[in-house]
Amino acid sequence: MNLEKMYQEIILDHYKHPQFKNLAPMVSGGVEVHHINPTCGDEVTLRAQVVDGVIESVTWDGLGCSISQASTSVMAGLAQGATVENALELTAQFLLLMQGKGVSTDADEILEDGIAFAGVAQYPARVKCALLGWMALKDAITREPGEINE
Amino acid sequence: MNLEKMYQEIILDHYKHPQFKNLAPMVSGGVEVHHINPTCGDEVTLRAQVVDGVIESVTWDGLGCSISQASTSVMAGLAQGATVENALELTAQFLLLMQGKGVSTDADEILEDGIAFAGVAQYPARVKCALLGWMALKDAITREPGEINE
Amino acid sequence: MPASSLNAEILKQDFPLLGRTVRGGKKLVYLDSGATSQKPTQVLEAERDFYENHNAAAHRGAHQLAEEATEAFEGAREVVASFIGAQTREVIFTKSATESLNLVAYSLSAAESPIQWRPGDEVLLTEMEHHANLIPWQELSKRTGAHLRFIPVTDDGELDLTDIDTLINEKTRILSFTHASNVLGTVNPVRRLADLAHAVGAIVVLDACQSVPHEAVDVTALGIDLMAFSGHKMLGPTGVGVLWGRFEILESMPPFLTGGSMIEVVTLESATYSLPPKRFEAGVPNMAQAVGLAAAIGYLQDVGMHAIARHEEDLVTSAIAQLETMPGVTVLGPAGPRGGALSFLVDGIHPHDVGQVLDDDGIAVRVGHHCAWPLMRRFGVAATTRATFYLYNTHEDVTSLISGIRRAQEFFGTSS
Amino acid sequence: MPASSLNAEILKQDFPLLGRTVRGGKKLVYLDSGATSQKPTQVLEAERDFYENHNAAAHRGAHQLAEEATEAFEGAREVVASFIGAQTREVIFTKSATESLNLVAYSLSAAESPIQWRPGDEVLLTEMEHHANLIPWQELSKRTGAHLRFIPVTDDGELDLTDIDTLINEKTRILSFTHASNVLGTVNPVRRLADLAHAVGAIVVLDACQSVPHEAVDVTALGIDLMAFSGHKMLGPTGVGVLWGRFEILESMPPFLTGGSMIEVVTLESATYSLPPKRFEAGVPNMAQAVGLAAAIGYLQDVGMHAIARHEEDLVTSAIAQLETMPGVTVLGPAGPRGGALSFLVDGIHPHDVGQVLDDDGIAVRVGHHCAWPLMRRFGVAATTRATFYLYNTHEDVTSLISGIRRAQEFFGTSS
Ligand SMILES: Cc1ncc(COP(=O)(O)O)c(C=O)c1O
Ligand SMILES: Cc1ncc(COP(=O)(O)O)c(C=O)c1O
Repeated sequence: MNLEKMYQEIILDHYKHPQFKNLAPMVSGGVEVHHINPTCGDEVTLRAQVVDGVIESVTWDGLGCSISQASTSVMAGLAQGATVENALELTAQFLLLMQGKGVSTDADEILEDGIAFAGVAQYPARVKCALLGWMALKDAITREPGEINE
Repeated sequence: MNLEKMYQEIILDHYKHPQFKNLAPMVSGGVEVHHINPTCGDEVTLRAQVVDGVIESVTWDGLGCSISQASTSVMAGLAQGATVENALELTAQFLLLMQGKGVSTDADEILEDGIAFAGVAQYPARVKCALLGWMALKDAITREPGEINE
Repeated sequence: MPASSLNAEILKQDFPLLGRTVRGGKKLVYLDSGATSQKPTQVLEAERDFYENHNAAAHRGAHQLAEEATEAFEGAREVVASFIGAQTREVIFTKSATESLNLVAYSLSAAESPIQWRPGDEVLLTEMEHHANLIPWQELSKRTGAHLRFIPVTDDGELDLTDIDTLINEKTRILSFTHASNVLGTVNPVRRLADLAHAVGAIVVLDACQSVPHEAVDVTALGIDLMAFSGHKMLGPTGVGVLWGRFEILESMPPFLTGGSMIEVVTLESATYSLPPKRFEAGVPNMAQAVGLAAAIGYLQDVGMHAIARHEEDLVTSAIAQLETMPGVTVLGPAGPRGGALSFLVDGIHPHDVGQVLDDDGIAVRVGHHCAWPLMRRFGVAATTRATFYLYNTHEDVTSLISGIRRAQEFFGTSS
Repeated sequence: MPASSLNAEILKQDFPLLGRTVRGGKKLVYLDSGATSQKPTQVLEAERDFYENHNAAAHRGAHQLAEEATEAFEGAREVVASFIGAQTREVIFTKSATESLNLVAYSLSAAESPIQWRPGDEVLLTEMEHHANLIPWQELSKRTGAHLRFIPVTDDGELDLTDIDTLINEKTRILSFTHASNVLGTVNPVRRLADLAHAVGAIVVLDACQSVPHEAVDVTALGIDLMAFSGHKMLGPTGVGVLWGRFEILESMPPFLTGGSMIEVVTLESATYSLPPKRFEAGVPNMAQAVGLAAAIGYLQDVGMHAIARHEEDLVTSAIAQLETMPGVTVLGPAGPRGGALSFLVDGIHPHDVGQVLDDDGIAVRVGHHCAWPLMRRFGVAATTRATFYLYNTHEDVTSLISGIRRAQEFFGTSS
């Protein structure tokens, strides 16, 4: 494992050009969550709009390292328009990837850019960075609409 | 150091025939103190009658091992009729003996039977036993008459 | 696979200290494992390996060493958990059983305690508790106003359960008691008492200092809520203890020690706390000691807890049988089944003097009140002499003990 | 006699871990001693010698081993005391600085505390405290109603004493602050602050975690009342810390952890407490770790605390000088005189990513909030990268750090 393998081009790209990093205005029925990584202080605020089991929009803002920023960006891309069910399955797959436990055979198909984070699993201290945005997503889409969590 | 050197005949004698182990009735002007060795639970109750700086009587009762019983017995013998000043000096000498720090050259003269306890200094856990009665004496003769301490 | 019996002579070779001599060349006979056990080379090597190869602040760094230290420390937690049949997140490393019990008593009397104390509430203990499971509750009682009540002890050294139905009542908020007595060897009926206490909604705390080192313990089977034990009594290093708790209970408890690594978010004014076990492990932890404790558990498991329990039973049964034939010697505590703590009295000789004669023969026992002073009062004695056995003790050690006692009787002229 | 300078290359050989490689054969450059230090063989040998030759429960047995264990443990106390210019009975062994500070905060808010808390009372801290010297006081504030106040920090990372005369006032009951910042390297004016606090009758507590390992500290000269530090940051084992207190203060404080070995007389209902230090050391103590800490102090004294301080100053001065020539790099904290903690920011690269690149080169630094989250907010950052130096670090280590940072800038394309 070396630096280049961990920081894949895809990761650095997302880091430099994060997607959906631009909080949409809160609308009625939206959910906002705020997550913090207590070991380093990195934060993410995420807003999601779920209508009839479908994630109509995910936007976010946050402060953090390349890994947390890039992985949140990737997550936001994958989550737009997905069903809640699918998004939870994606999250589960990404968690497995991060725990280095191996993923389903079609993981790279469904995780798309997310698969670039496989190398992060080698660095336990960074796993939390990669999970920050995903855990915020999971939290947001399993809440009642209208909740704001600090 | 062996067992016989530590438990000198004098010690075993005092243990089997403790002197002044028989609490005199409390009279006005008398002092009673009660000391406990917290590491083993041994106890001594001591009554002293001091008149014009002279210890007119010391009696005691207690529960404890051969060392604590014998040394209290020796102490009581030495203290009867001594001035407070002398008794404190004796106590100081006995303490030095127990700390293995060497004693004044005439120690065996003034400590009499007390010198038999020299071997106890080799066994740090037993030093507290040997000191129990002496510390009770010191406490009693430096108090105001009439005090009863639990 | 652990064998069903063990060879103490062979195990002894793993314990460097047991090879030494004392008091001018006397072979050491160590019968004080109830106070603290000796350590096998395997444990010392594990600690050393941690320091020489993986030492860094766990949970705190992003470099390779910090990862390794975290892995070693968390790996130790897994070992402890599986040893007592617990979940990993239910195991908290403390410095000692004493800290574990204080943690519980402080947390359960803090403002955010899951117990909201009401006037008349009771904490139930027993008359045979070690000071470590007595004084923290006395202090809790000062803070909360709770009354302490005590399950009495029979003349045989068993818990007297005659009035248990009034002792455990709707005012009982906590029942805390020892699994095995460190003085009498009594083994208490944990499950039965725990079930009675749970029926009235009390929290059940077990002091397992004298059981976990000596027999297989499964927290689920015991049906308790919280359990404390010390590493140094089970072949582990000094400076490490464990508090186990059911996760739901731990999660409901506020922190005790506060500081680094146990928080979520901190401002100058306030802080939010992590989930257990981190919530209860403030500061850079006792990593090397946790690793050493895990190695000790590995050693115990290799020998086999059942073999250890059987071996100790063997020794203590033999010792009791021999002591009972000796005139002037009284054994305290139940005949059996019992743990390996063996307290006795020798007529006319104070325990300190018995201990001194034994020491002169190289035999290390403990004399005194064994930090169970109220129990001494219950039996009307100031002190006892206590021998405790462990996996490395042999029948020869028992023989030495018996001869030593005989010598004491001769020396003090009390033998008939 | 300790020399006035030291040779880190030679000292390094005493530290087995520093000889290892990481990340596929890279030479380890350990710049994280502020989190925890490495241990010389001498310390590991001292612990091992305790376990292999003298292990028994201190203060509890009457046999030879117990005597030796007591002597080893109490001998360690003497070594610590003389190292900080204290009386032996003023040194309390805890598991860590975190426990030491919690002990103080709990004891001083107990019912029998020498401080009788009144509405409006204040505890004064600073904005640069480690969580271990912040959260225990937040908890105390919940228990007592005391208000926490904070001495602010200037942009240079020094304490801002402009309003000190109102911050320290007749309502101030406790002043607790760090001797040296674990983030900024700032060394605070202890004596001056202590004198001001004493003038209003406050108790002065010092967090000496980052000073005692690195410079000669004399508690009397500092004019403080209580002081906490950890063994693992000063070449000692994990699992041991120290609380020092003036004897009169300690004597006036109620116990914190309760249990065996800290009592005078115990009944079922109540207990009376021993004098310090025993009053504060319930249970079988961390004997081997205390012995290891004493060996660590012996090692530090042989090298010489002045030589150590000078060596670290050398390294940190050189590091700062080099960092300041690098475009895009900002050093936090005062220019000097300062301690050896060196925090910096690299424009456009998050500290986690800086740390990752350094780690890939075998360089161990710490990234994050360093358990001083409020201080991070004060500087408007989420995290910093921190290098900390100790007696075994060399100028070559500094060079590696600088090249590593340059590599990070190249890797993330932020170098100009
Ligand atoms: C300034 C300061 N105070 C307190 C602590 C806490 O020390 P420990 O975690 O060893 O208890 C540390 C180290 O982490 C520190 O740097
Ligand atoms: C039954 C019992 N409980 C508690 C303790 C306290 O353990 P420690 O001193 O290791 O905290 C002991 C041992 O001393 C014990 O035997």
